[in-house]
Amino acid sequence: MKKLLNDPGRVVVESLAGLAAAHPDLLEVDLGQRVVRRRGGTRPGKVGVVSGGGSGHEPLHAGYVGVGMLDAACCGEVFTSPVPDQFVAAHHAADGGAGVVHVLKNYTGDLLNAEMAHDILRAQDVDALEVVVTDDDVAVLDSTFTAGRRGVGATVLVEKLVGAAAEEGRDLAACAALGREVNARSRSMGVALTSCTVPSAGVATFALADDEIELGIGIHGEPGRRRAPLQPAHDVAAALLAPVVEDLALRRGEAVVVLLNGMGGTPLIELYLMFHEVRSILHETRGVTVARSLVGNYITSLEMAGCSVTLLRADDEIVRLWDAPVATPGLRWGA
Amino acid sequence: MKKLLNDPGRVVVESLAGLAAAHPDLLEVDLGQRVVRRRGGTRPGKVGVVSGGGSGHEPLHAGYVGVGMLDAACCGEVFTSPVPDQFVAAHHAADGGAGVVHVLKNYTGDLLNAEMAHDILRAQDVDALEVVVTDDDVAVLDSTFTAGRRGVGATVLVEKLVGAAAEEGRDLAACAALGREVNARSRSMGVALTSCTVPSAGVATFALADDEIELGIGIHGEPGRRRAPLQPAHDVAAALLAPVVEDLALRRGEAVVVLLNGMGGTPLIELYLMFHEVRSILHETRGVTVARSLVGNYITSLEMAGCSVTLLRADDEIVRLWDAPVATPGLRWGA
Amino acid sequence: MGSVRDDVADLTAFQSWIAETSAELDEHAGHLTELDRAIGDGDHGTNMARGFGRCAELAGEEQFPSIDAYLKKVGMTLVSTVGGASGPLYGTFFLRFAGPLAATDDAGVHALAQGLRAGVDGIVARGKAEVGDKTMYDTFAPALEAFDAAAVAGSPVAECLRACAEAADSGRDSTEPLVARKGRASYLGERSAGHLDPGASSAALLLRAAARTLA
Amino acid sequence: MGSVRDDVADLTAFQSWIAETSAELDEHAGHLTELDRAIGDGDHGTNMARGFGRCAELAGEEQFPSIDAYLKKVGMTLVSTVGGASGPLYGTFFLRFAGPLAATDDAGVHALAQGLRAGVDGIVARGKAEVGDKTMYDTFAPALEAFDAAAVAGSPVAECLRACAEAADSGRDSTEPLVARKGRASYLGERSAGHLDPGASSAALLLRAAARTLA
Ligand SMILES: Nc1ncnc2c1ncn2[C@@H]1O[C@H](COP(=O)(O)OP(=O)(O)O)[C@@H](O)[C@H]1O
Ligand SMILES: Nc1ncnc2c1ncn2[C@@H]1O[C@H](COP(=O)(O)OP(=O)(O)O)[C@@H](O)[C@H]1O
Ligand SMILES: [Mg+2]
Ligand SMILES: [Mg+2]
Ligand SMILES: [Mg+2]
Ligand SMILES: [Mg+2]
Repeated sequence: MKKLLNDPGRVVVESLAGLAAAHPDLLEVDLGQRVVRRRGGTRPGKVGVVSGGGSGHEPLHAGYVGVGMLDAACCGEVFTSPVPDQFVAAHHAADGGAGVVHVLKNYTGDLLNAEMAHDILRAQDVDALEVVVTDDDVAVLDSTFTAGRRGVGATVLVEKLVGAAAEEGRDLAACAALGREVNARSRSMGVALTSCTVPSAGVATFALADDEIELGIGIHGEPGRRRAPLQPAHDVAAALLAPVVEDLALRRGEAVVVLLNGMGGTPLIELYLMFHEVRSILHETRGVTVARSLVGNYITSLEMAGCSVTLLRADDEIVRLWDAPVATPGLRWGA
Repeated sequence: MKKLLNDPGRVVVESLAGLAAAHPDLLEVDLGQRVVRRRGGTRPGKVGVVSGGGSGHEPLHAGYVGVGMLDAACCGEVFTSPVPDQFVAAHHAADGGAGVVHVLKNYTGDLLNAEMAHDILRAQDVDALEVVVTDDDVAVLDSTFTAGRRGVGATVLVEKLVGAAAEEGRDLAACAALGREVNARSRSMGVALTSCTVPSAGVATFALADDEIELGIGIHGEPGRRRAPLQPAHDVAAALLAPVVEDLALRRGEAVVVLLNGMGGTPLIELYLMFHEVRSILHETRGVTVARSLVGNYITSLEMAGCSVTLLRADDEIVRLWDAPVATPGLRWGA
Repeated sequence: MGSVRDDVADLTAFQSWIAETSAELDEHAGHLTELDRAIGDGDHGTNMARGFGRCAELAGEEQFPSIDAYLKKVGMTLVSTVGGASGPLYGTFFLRFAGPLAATDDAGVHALAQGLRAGVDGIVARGKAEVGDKTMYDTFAPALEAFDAAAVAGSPVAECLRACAEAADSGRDSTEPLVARKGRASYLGERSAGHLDPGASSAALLLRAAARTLA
Repeated sequence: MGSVRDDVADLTAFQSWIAETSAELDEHAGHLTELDRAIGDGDHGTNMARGFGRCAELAGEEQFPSIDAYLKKVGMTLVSTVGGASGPLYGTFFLRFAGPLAATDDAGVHALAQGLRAGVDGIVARGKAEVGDKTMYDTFAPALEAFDAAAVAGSPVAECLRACAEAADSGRDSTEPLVARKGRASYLGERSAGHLDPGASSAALLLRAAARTLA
């Protein structure tokens, strides 16, 4: 394993210490609980927005704490959901008196730990709590034979848009409803060119031959749905888009927000190239317009090479909230 | 070679097409010349700021075109300096009537091509042209036995700060003087954990064993000054910092801007961890304060794993210009 | 058959169970993580070793007034340190296990059977797994049945626990051919077949340790 | 010794030179890039093949009134397509080469010697290299000397070019033990020794092609 770290057991806390030192203007970090909160806390009367999950997906989630996005985030070990105490602490850190929306990704571990946290919060007489679960990954069948679709790229979009709505002063129910709506309008699909190595495991999670790619990859280095031969970017883009466009039932003339997301080890030059392919296919083959886009490493899987495509069916309101100011380490414009 | 691309010969132009599509609000791309210019052009009377170099360092340079940074950039093939025609076209694209500063990195190819471009421009009666050459890499001895120190991380800082000065309305000479001053106050040192593969070459530029790192790496996949065993992040940080701090002759009580830069294949979780180490050493061992910092992939070497540290001796004026608004694909705040 | 006095597990025995499990997890963390790399995300061994490692320290740090107080603390500690899917599941197992033992300082066959059943019910309540889903429940379900069967037949604790551990091993092995329907492995569909489930494997290890320490 | 008429290079011969160089570069691009990977950045072969490939197309696209017009166009094309350090250097070589040939349609020994000298001087004017710096100049310098020596001795073009190409090969080989003092390889310090210089290698290939085509 070749990584810039000291002790595999201390990667998360040492990295959070760096995040805190790099962004003292935006956030504060409780290294004990590994909870990151917006500098100065949640504005009284504003709905709090919280997220949390395993680490290794940076900038998600801690890097999205700041104006216009999250009020607090809690960070589990690498690829391991936070424990209930952390969700509880993040909730309190984000509570400005108007309730808190928890954005969760649909994984058994995340949901079980969050559920226990919510039990604890309810026992503390905290009732103003809403949960939005993202499950946008079309690589996974959403059936009773699986744990349901995984939450991937849509999580970034939900956090941005719900963050903007909360900033505008929408109430708890409205923020939660928006989050669910954004998730329902989003689908994703990813591809890996290489695996990644969990620091505490020390070896790559899976192996790919030099001429193989893995289609339908998630964000935990877990193997995808099928192997395919290495192929031109155009064909990869088409393979990722087809199930996404179909599952969303996108029609000609519709507009989307596109997240062309790098998995961590793929350089920007390739991501922009892939975005060019994705946009061309959407425009020319599908008759779909790109209203807004985001190209870069936004929800990663350590140093995995590869990318994912997330499409969100757009409308004027979504575009307006998208354009609202955001100032976080990982996403920033207008502020 | 495992990359998301179609034809190695078309990587740059296809990636630029993606950049253009992703940031129509910020920039325009001339795909023929591979010149990126600020959307709407340079404000009349503002000094233009131009940069250019080989591709493969994204977001540098094209990703720094926008308000508060570059007016235009030209993009060579991967790791190959642009040709003179491109520098000429970028100059014209950036010319708002108040002259143009060219920010160049100190490499033989970049300087020779730019020189020929400047000959052409002078033949066109263009006189208001200043050149700032960055050469901040302490891994290379600056002697008559080398081509001089390489320009690396300081380039990002020069582009940001000169861009801010130009935006404020400073004249050509003042912008160029600032650029030279910022370069003179900056030093860098890098480390590679893996090599990278130039698309047209198809094989890794160099090979490193699983337990080896390369210290003193540049940004072109060129081998560094020496091999060393893989070591804890703390020791890597110390090894990078020592020559930088010494060459800058930093004294206790001084303040710096820190760029903790990823080489492209190292995830943010490790970069923040490295920043934590760098900052701790600066604070605790050297008595040096971090006034501002930037942690992420800012000047890369394709998918190389590793990082570099750049220190810029700060003062109030530098911090003020640093905080000025910037709105580019690669660097954005306050706008 | 041992004496009545011998045929019970006291607080010290429960503390040994946790210590023994922690030692076993330290030794087999790499293997469990390897299983999790194949059909999951490669953290199960580390998660379990971290959590039980912390639990093993409890006995030296605090005086526990009763078995159930100790087991509750173990459960809470697991919940607070393991994370992932297994944290709440193993945590709940111990939190619920404590319930039926509230009134006793020495857990005999009956108390153990009740505790085990409560713990396993807790896992199902949280995780909603059924037998054949390729989860830790595929280990716990037959193990619980075997314990009960031995208890009903009047076997002493040691024998009940031995039957339980053996059934656990078989349960673990039964997961190999299965296609996962719960947890992370379910994403793999058919490709999850041909691998042991990591949680089923750690559960077998926990119940083996019980057989060695609770009687 | 050939006839006077045979002992000159006309426009067609110069076009063959470029075509031949392009073909050779296509064939050896991988090797040149490999040399550049060892002590540079791994683009030299691609850069050269791209530039000369474009130059080789010129003859079919345009009628050139004279050798010098053609060589100027080759130089400009190289400048506009190669990039890196070698683009301006090879470009300048051809732009300057054209100068002494301005008045002639058939370049004989004297004109070639003058063109070669002007071209090599151009490389030095741009790159400031000295012999021993481990650059393409280590090929060009002895090659030029050998051409001149053969010309002074009254040898025909073919022989001058052969001597030139042979000296070029030796010049290229001389770069292997050298520590680079110019260009990207200089960053490596002592570690640059033990490798052929990529530019010195492409220069030898260019001059070999000249020997095969200009006489
Ligand atoms: N719904 C469930 N019910 C019971 N056990 C489950 C369930 N989901 C997952 N598991 C168990 O959890 C194990 C994985 O644990 P672990 O790797 O620690 O968590 P994660 O999957 O979050 O990384 C699986 O091998 C399986 O035995
Ligand atoms: N100052 C110089 N003078 C002459 N030749 C040089 C000089 N600098 C570099 N070169 C030549 O250029 C070659 C490298 O060319 P190339 O790889 O195309 O450019 P780059 O180094 O910019 O990637 C070197 O092998 C060397 O022969
Ligand atoms: Mg996990
Ligand atoms: Mg180059
Ligand atoms: Mg796991
Ligand atoms: Mg080169």
